[in-house]
Amino acid sequence: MVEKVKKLPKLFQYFKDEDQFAGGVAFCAGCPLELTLRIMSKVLGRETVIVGTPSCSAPVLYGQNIGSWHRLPYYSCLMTGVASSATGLTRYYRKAGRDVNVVCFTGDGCAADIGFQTLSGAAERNENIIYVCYENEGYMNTGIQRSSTTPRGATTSTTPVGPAGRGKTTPPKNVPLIMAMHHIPYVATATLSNMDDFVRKLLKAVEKKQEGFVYLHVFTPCPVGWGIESDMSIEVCRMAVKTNYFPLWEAENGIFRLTHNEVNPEPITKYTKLFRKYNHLNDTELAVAQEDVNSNFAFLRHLTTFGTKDKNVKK
Amino acid sequence: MKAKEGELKVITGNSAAAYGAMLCRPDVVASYPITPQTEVVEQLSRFHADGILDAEMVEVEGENSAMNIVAAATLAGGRAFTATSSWGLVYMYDAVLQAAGFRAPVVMANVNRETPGILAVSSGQQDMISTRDAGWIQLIVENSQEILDTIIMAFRLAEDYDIQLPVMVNYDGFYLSYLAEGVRIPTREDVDKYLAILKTQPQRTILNPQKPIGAGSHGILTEFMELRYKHCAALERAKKKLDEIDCEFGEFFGRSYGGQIEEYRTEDADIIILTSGSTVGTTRTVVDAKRTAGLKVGLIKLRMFRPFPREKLIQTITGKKAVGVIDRSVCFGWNCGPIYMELRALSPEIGRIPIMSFIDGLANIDITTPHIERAINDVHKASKGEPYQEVTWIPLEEYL
Amino acid sequence: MKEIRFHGRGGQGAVLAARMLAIACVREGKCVASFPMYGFERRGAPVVAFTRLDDKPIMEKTQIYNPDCLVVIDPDLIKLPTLFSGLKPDGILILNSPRVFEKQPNENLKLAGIINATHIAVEEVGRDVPNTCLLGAFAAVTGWVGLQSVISSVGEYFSGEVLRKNARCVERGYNEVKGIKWQ
Amino acid sequence: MAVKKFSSKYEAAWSDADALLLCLDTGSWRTKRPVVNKEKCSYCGLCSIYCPPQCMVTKKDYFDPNLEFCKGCGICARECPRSAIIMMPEGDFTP
Repeated sequence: MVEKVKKLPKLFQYFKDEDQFAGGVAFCAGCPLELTLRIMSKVLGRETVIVGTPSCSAPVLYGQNIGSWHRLPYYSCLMTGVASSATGLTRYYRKAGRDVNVVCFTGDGCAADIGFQTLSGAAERNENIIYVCYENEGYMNTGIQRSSTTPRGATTSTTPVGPAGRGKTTPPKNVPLIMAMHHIPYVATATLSNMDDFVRKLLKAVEKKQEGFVYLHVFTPCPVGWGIESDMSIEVCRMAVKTNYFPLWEAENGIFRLTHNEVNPEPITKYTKLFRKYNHLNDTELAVAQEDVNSNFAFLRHLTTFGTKDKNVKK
Repeated sequence: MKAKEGELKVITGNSAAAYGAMLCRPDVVASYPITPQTEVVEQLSRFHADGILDAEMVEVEGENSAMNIVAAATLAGGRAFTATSSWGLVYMYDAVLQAAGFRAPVVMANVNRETPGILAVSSGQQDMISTRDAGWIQLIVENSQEILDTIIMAFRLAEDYDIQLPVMVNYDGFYLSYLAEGVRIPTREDVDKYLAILKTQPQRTILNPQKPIGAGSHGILTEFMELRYKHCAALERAKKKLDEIDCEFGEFFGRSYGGQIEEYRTEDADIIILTSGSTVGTTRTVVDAKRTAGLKVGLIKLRMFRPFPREKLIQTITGKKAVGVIDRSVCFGWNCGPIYMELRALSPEIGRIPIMSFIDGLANIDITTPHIERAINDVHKASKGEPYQEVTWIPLEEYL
Repeated sequence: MKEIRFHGRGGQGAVLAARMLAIACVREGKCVASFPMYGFERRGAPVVAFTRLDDKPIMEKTQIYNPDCLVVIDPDLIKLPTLFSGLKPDGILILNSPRVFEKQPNENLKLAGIINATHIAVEEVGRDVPNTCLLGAFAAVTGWVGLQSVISSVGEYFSGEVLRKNARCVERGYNEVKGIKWQ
Repeated sequence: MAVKKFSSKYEAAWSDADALLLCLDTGSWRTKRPVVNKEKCSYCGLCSIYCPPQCMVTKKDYFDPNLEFCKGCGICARECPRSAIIMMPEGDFTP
């Protein structure tokens, strides 16, 4: 007989609302995106409007004719208009004297690529918006094409591997760092294996959105697109953190801080072997991948050493 | 009850647009500068800085964002205004379509400027034509006073419970945008009174965080068609509604513009010139001169381009001997003017009379008195049974 | 209806002058319509502006091809080959120039008002902004608008010391313009 | 032609969860079923936290999947620190 835990983890206390989604919605089995959304709906509460786009989340977030898959107020945009539409909403609610969490929810394809201009514009204007990007390193809904956050070496349907192709040739854009350079009050990365960290950052986001633009970059691997077994997606998140491939950090008022410190990071191969998108990488290419991780992390670590407030951060 | 006369100010068309918008007390204004519209943005920012305009001003990073912002603000329950021109309209094209499909009651001033392919910082209605099938209500105006008045009426029309559609108020760039005229500025209180009727109407559906409701649901199958049907039906209703609104406006402010179309000396006319925008003003003087010379010519000013005022046009034109249409844009693939093309679609009702297309005024070319005289003379000859040329590019013919 | 064509260069205030004149006329109960014609707004580039005045509403929206009067803000523009094109018989010219000329430059030109507006502007305002001075000269030579109306229209754009200086320019233009008549 | 009756009361594309909350029968997607060993379950809640459809239901002192919606992804079994959940083929259960 095992000893029973008396109390559920503290995490459960953060859930101030019920899951706002119907029990059965159209996400692939094992998709962390579904988990991201359901947790968000529990943590953010009802004074929330989600602004989203055509993407993997659309078949769930969008209604279908008069029916809806969830009980969250929702505004469906085109991919070019997420942060701008959210601006329209948040400005009007402000004018009407209402405190509403206007939450953009998009993939990296929208945030980093086609919707990047409006994201950057809204951040520069420091709109009171929480922008959550679920990072799955490609255009998953249209069938796994590369995006500007697809990592070097990864295979996608537009960067296939063959006699003349070795996957994507350029390193990814670091969107959360770019957003931090907009001098906004809060930027953070998160992933689902570290759920406490994610939920704490969501709550922080609600608080910091009063000061202006908040950007959360949530690592959300795609089981289908990356070739992950459906039960392994949380483990992939975990290993991304443990290898420092996806370090967890935040920048509050310009002060960079690691929210999770990996004392003995695992080699990148422990991460890359978990799924198929890197199967073709040879030792040289894996060494490059390891170097990419090392240099990115060193750069981030350097940022955390400043420790002084960015005086440019908007109020 | 009558409105006060209002202060007479000498202002440009752009400034008149800004005054019109300001007087309607928008909640959100988002607009990106572009020649020849820039003065609208500047003037609104000035109003805001002077404390006259209590709106959320969004200094956007592009037109696409401007349109998304104003559309979302109206769907959240607010009143919103934007202004653009030419490539700006093109850059917001996806959002323009979305605003219409969402039935967002946005009001936008579009300062007409040439668009496709050949870069031209000059007047032309081609930008407006590129969005004629976007599902918007499109109005075209003639002078600065009408710009101001029509923007007020546009809010009245867009937000009407029976309509709920975005309205684009078009005026010629350069010829009207920079035209300074004496304009009566209504008082804010009177504009409030004029728009107060909207508050008596049922609340339109809005995105309210307390309600589990989503804007922009996926429409599928017959439900999708149902929404399209409702959109088209609302556009049909907008025609009569504009006439009513124009009458209300006239009764209250003492100025009215005829609603969908304005007829000028058409009643006993044998031949008709149909045109729009700044050209109408000049055409009036030519019609007067021709009348003095004994020619029975009348003028129809097209104020509403979408929805197309087919019933009004059929009613006015039926029985006339010939019609000439002066367009400041072209209809690609038909080699004629767009308004002409649309009028031709009414041929079965109007009867077999000569209908002629005159293309003029592209890229700032001045539609001069001699150009209009030439068009009237050609239509007159055609009305007498002489052979005629269907499409005439007036400035090129003169040149060649 | 009177039709006036302004010729200047970007930055000299031709557009503003046309608009001030329009305001002055509205103050006297006249109807006006005024607009410039340019594409890109660039300092130094030639600018044309049009103003129409009438007792009844003005319908024409075209450029002015047969002006009753030309107002030339830049002295150099007198050399413009097309300057006098379309000038009506009994045409009037208001010219900013340090030199008075005797020879009739165009057969339709019957009256010229010449004033060294640049010099006056530099003296009064301290900068080369000859437009308000030329409006004073315009009022004196044409008689189509009163001096006080012009001064009051300048008040729409300036206040305080700058207004006072510009009002001086208008007055000096009105008083010091030299009229030349031809048969 | 005039349409007499509309299926939606809205003029535009509004979805309304009060009027119609849609739901998929995702339970039928499952090829494997999580089976919880109540004795081994320590009631730590990790299966519930990581379950993408959030369908691990709190019982008295253990968790149990709501099979109506469970897609059978197996994350609960993978993440359970006590290995108290095993995935069994649906075919093993008689209908």
